[in-house]
Amino acid sequence: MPEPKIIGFLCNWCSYRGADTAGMARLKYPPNVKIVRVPCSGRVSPELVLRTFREGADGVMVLGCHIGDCHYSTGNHRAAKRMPVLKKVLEYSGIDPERLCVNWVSAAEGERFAKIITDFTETIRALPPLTEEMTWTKG
Amino acid sequence: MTNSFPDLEEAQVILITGSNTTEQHPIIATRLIKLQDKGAKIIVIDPRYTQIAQIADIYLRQKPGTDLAWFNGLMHVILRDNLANQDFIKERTEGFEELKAKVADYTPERVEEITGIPAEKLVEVAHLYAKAERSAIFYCMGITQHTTGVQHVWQCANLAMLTGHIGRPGTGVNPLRGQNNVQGACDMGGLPNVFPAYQPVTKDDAREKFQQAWGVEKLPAEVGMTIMEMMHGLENGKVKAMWVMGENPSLSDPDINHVNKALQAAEFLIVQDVFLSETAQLAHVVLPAASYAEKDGTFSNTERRVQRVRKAIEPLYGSKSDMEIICLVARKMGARGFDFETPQQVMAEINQLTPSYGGITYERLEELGALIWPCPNGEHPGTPFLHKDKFARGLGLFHAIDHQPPAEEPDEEYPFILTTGRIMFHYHTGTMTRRIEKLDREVPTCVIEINPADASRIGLNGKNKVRLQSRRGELIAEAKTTERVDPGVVFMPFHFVEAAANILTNPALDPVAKIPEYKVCAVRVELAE
Amino acid sequence: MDQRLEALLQTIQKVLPDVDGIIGLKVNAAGHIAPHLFRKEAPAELDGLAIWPKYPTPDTLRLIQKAHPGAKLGMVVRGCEERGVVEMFKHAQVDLSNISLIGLQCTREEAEFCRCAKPYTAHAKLTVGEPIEGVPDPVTEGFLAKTREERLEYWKEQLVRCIKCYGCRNVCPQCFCNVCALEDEKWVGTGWLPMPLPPMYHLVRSMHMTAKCVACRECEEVCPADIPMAIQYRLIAGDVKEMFGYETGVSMDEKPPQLLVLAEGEFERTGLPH
Amino acid sequence: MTQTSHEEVRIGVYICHCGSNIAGTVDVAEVSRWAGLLPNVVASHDYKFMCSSLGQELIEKDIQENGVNRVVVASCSPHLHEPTFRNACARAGLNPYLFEMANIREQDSWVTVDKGEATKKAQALVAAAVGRVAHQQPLNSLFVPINPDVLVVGGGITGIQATLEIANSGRHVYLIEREPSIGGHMAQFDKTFPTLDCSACILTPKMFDAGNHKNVTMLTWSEVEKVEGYIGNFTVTIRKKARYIDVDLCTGCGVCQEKCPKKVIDDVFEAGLGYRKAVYTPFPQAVPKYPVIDRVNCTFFQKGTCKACEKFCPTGAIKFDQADEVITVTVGNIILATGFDLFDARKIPQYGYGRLANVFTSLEFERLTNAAGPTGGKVVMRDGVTVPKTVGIIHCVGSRDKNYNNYCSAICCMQSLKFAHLVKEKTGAEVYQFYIDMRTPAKAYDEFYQRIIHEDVHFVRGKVAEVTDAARNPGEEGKLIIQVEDTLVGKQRRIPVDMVVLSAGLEARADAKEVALKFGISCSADKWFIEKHPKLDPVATMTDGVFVAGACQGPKDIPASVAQGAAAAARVLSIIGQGEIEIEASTAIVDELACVGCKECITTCPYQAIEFLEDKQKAHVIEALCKGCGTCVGACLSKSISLRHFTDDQLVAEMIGAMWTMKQFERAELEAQNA
Amino acid sequence: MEYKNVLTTCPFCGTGCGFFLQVLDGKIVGVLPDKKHPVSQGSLCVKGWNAHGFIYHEDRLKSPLIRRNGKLVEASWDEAIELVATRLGEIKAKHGPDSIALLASAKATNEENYLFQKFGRAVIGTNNIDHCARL
Repeated sequence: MPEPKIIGFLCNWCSYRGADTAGMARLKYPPNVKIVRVPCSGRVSPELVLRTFREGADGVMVLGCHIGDCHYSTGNHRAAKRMPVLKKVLEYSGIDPERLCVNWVSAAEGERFAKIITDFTETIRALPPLTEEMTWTKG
Repeated sequence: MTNSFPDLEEAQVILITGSNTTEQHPIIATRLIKLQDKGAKIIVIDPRYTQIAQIADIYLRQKPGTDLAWFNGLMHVILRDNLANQDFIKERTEGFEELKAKVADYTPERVEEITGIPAEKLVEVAHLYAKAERSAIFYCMGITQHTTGVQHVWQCANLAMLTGHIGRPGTGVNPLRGQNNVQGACDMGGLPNVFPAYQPVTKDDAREKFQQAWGVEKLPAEVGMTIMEMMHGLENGKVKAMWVMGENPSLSDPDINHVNKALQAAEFLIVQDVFLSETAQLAHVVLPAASYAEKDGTFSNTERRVQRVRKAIEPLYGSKSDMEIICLVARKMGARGFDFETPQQVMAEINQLTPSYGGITYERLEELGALIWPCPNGEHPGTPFLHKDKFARGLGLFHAIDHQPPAEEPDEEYPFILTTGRIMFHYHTGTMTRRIEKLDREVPTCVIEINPADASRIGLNGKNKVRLQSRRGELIAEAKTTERVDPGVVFMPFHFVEAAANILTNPALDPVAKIPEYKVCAVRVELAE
Repeated sequence: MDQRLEALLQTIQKVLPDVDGIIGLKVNAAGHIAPHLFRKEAPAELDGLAIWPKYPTPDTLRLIQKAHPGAKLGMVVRGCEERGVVEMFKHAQVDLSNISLIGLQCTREEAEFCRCAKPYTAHAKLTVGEPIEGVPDPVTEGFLAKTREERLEYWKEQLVRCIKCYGCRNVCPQCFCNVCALEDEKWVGTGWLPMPLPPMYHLVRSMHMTAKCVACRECEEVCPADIPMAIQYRLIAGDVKEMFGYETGVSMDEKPPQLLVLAEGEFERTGLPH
Repeated sequence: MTQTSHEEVRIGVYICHCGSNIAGTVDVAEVSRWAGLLPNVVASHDYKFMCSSLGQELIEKDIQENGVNRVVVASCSPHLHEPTFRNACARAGLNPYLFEMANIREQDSWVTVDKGEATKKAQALVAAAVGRVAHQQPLNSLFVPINPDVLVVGGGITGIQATLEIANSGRHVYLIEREPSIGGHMAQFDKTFPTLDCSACILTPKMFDAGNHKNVTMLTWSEVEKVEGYIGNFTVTIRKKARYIDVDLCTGCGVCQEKCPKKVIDDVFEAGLGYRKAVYTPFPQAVPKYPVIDRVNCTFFQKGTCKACEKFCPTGAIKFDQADEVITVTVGNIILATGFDLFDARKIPQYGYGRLANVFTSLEFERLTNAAGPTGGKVVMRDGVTVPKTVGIIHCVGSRDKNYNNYCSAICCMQSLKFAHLVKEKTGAEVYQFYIDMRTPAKAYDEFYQRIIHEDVHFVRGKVAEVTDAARNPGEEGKLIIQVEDTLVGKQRRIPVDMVVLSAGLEARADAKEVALKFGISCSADKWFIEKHPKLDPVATMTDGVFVAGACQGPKDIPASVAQGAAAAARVLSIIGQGEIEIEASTAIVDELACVGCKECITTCPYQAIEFLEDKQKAHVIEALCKGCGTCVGACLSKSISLRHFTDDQLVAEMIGAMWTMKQFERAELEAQNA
Repeated sequence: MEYKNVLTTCPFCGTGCGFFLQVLDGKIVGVLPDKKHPVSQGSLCVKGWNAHGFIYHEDRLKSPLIRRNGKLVEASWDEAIELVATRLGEIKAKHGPDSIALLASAKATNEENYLFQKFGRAVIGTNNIDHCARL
């Protein structure tokens, strides 16, 4: 079984720094997630997430600041409103909504970050590769 | 088409060949696909694994240019397994024995060798098609654009007659006409050998009828030139002047390097079009024509359904409808019989002279929406399916045909078979559709299809540029790798002037219909950079 | 003449003197019906007044208003069309200050055709016909009973037929963007049929219909392949209502929820981790 | 997105070893070799320390000599060295926004066990950066002129300090305070720890200075209603509440207060322990000296008769018909010093505050010990006469308690020690300190602690479970019993006392969220204002031109608050000194051709940075207000709005770079398996 | 202020789908499918939906063009019609009717094709009439 391919969109202020914090603490976690830095989780449009799946990602993460801690005041509120709907769209399309991880990591939460990454990688590992699911049945 | 859409809803088996239906006739395709929900089976036989092939219940992939063989193979199996409709053969056809003898040699195994279609699949299709109560054949240019195009059409007819799948709702042999009014242009006598309604110019009574109606002393009795002959005529000086109404042979005809040379040789070339087409750029006079939205008239679709075109706006930018232009020139030349104000008046004349359109008047079209010809008089409801009780010639004639290879086959120098066609997002030479922003955005330029195995053999990596060469010319285009085509085959759309497929195509013609072999020619494919 | 048509005609004639024109349906040619602007100065046109099949008239309003911003217009609306107009108003696409809505209540037969939960108007002051209760949507309910794997299979069966006509987008009264994300190669691959999986076109469109779809089912009606995509829009509308308490077309001044900050309790209802 | 220039993209890639930090785990040479094969990459190097001057010179040389026009450095986190390398690019004449960083240390070499995997991840991250940088566009920063006037919100010690710093430098300050007088909490205190200075003695002169400074416009009894604009250019709408006093006529003589017949319990300044009149100044040293009429309690306003004050006012300054006045001021910078609220001890019922008479809050105790307070500085029980014989002081009330506030309120330990000292000094009573941990980390603080230990104070380490008057034995009769687990001896103890002082924690102001919203800044979950960086930029906020200082940003004692007030002033003065200021270059931009005017971006923008152009019916970004969060981009369905430096093209290219690499490795692995 | 829908037939393939052209103040602003159409049944393909997209294209020919000194230059309709009539007359007279060939159009209406072949046969006197049915 091939290794899951995962892209994480991390906000610059909290979760990306949380990832740095995990690094500074030398916490080990699986290498599957490749991080793309965005200014705010509110910047992550549903299209961007979907395009990442189209590109062959088995899982996509959107990590932002904890609700109430957004450096852009309420940018992450928008993520917290859009992403659950996107999960529903995936669900209704027959794509496992677990493939989209939406969570919150503060700059201080290196351990939380490493745990979220590890858990999500395991979750995705348990699913078949998305590209395998995304082939036409006919023909 | 022998049949029309509403009656075709009753088909139980639909055999589609040589038609990328979802892209070329999308709305016909989706109507057929929807029949699957009601239990109908779709069979697609095509060298390309197109969308309709993917949707089909059975898909067979033949090597390009081997269609005669699999038709014979199907008929072989039908006869071998006693699935032929003997009553129909007896009552309605002739020439059966010759056919029977001919197809006897075409065992599924032999057909597999020629076509690459697995023998057992061929048998399955033969049974499915023959056993169903109502089976319909659909074909398009993939069948006709061959040097053996007419024979392919005969084969379709053979198959339908052999099983009696003709002359009833949900059956028939249904060619899908490519252009919006190609049916009408033929019906109206836009052909060198016939007057409107296929009345031969060689027949005295036909000529007399038209001479009288048009008030001329003598109409020419010899069959005129086909397009390809006109091009030759221009080159050898027999043709001096040419008037092109809304066509673009500079892009649409095979071997266009040659076509352009011919057009340039014209002493006087008139082109009327909506845009300055590639052909218009060579003209001596260019006449701006109104678009379909700026005029009234009728189109006849592939079902023979005559429908209205309605003027939504006045002609733009000082253009004139083709009708007005023709009348102006004719009157200027002192001709009588061109004093029409409206297309409705023209239709009244057509009603008089064209038996199959006899009852198709604007009044009736306004009331009924559409009429399917033959519709000989004002009371006739139209004819949704043909050949109900007898064929036009009386008995249906079987044609016994052997497999023949295409005019040009791949060799060491030109190892690939090039097959050309259309894509969903453009129409014909792209004169209109490439100027429609939304369509252009979808497919802005020519992309050829090549099998991944071939792609890696020639060192193509992803979406690189390739050079295609044939004995007639060469071009550079983008390539996309896809299993849609077999190894050894490349597909290319012909809409794009910057990579005009017809630079490469072979002008070899079907001897009867004079249709060029667009679907098969030999090319070389290599990396462009 | 059909009773309802007669009643509608009378109502229109009542409104017509006070407006510049009325948007409704008309028999245009050979029995074929389409939207039309009935003008005060051409009352005879009303002989061709029609009520079925329905068309996306909110878009007609938008087109006319763009050219004639101040025009006083009447408009015949069914429940879905009224919701459509309301949502377009919220997105600053139409101005309702000069518009008189004439509500046309749907019949049971029409509601069943549309599997409509709200076949009646709520804002129109003048109405024609008796409002009826919504009808169930067996298609959507049947879909909900499927497992995830079955859903995936189901959509593959459906979507392989999609010929990318953009009809669902074109006909949708809530799709008024100048530039559409569905036409952008960046999001939806272009030029290839059937469209590759994952079905970006339909995924993106489903997302864009969030808190916008007014359940008029025009998209399904124009679909050449009979793809029942409204299933998704309807389910999502249910989720949006549950999570954020938003229903399309209900109130004129409520903003779409995904644009706003989380209100009390909403975060808990999203099911996201804390 | 169209490329502005058609010049060929030439990318230089630089892989940092970071000593062995990276090179010890990642095969840097392989990454460098491999990166050299990526599209548009013309130079690829690995080097020991890219951030060293030699490393930076490598980049500069490639830009200047090898035509490199895009730069990727794979090293540590961009939060560390992005500015370093951007500067290097700029020095070599390359727009700094044509630089991109791949984080292969914090997010790769330090967190990945397997070296092969770490190398592959580095390759994916480098390919992502290479893909992205090809789409990056040069950006130029926008400059806006700075209005040198400053608004300071909050007239506590922090705000006063900030005001004076700025005013003394010659700039004009609007100091706004919602109470009738400036002074804040500090004015309520008696002594300050650890020096035990008299609070009033050190505060009053500063209040006076601020109130009488020629560069200060003081607006007390006033509140900010609306803030518009952006750094350098704020327009602030302020409501001056009606005082019902004509300040031009009032001399502050105090006759009105004397004559006013209406006594009101003063639960603001006196913490409910004392009285004031309906017309009042909160305390005698109030600045300004003018009183206000408390409309709710004024007999005239309530019953229509009285007017005693008016009758006796020697200058006729009483104006019952005065109305609120709304003014606008324009300023370039804003300092928020809105302070804190005290934790409401009633929320912990088991401590008995509000139920048991002799449980006091810390603020009440401050007033008790204050010589100017209701008891004249006598420490007495609620009856006003009895001097307690034993006093229990409970720490961490509402702090370090997951039921209330998780954080440490920073001041309670020292405050409690101060209380212990004052009790001892004034009553000689037995004093018990109930603490969880003793935290005395600032200058001279621990010394103070040591001093109090030696003052015979009892220290009980443990969280108090309950304060009760239910006696279990005669010794407890009439006492308040403090039930606590003494964790040092590991025993439950019941300690009877006469008086309990609850050292209540500090909380953000109850209206902190609304205030934050008004000023476009953010609050943390516990409602403290969020600074730009907790260590390196503690007084700035994410909203340029808006600063925070003092206890509104988090619990603080007086020295820290004063320091922050001064720091904020220094930041503001530095901005004013620049004359104009560079604002965020990564801002949103509307494609007007595509925009359909649906206003979704306007609704969703957290900064009101998008306006609607009525004439064009299009959205438009006010660049100076835009913070570059990109929330609008996430909302715009037609993608008519994009965020510079985080465009869809850039993010997609970055994602594709990473995905492409992962897929390459996957394919190679599959082929290897099949072979 | 005028808004109407004009029913017409799609010009982009042989299927013959029906649609309405939406006309607002004399300008075509869009396409609407015809829900009662017997062929297309309320559907269209992408070409049909965009069939109005080229009508106002700036590339539209704005006047007749005549080649002078090797270049196509604008001319009046009178000039152009005169030239066509004269030259066709001359060539017919000099080289006979069969030296003239006509390409009718699978994109033009029945009426126009009828007139065109009538012109060829009755006015020019040739059967050299074809169109790209085969292409």
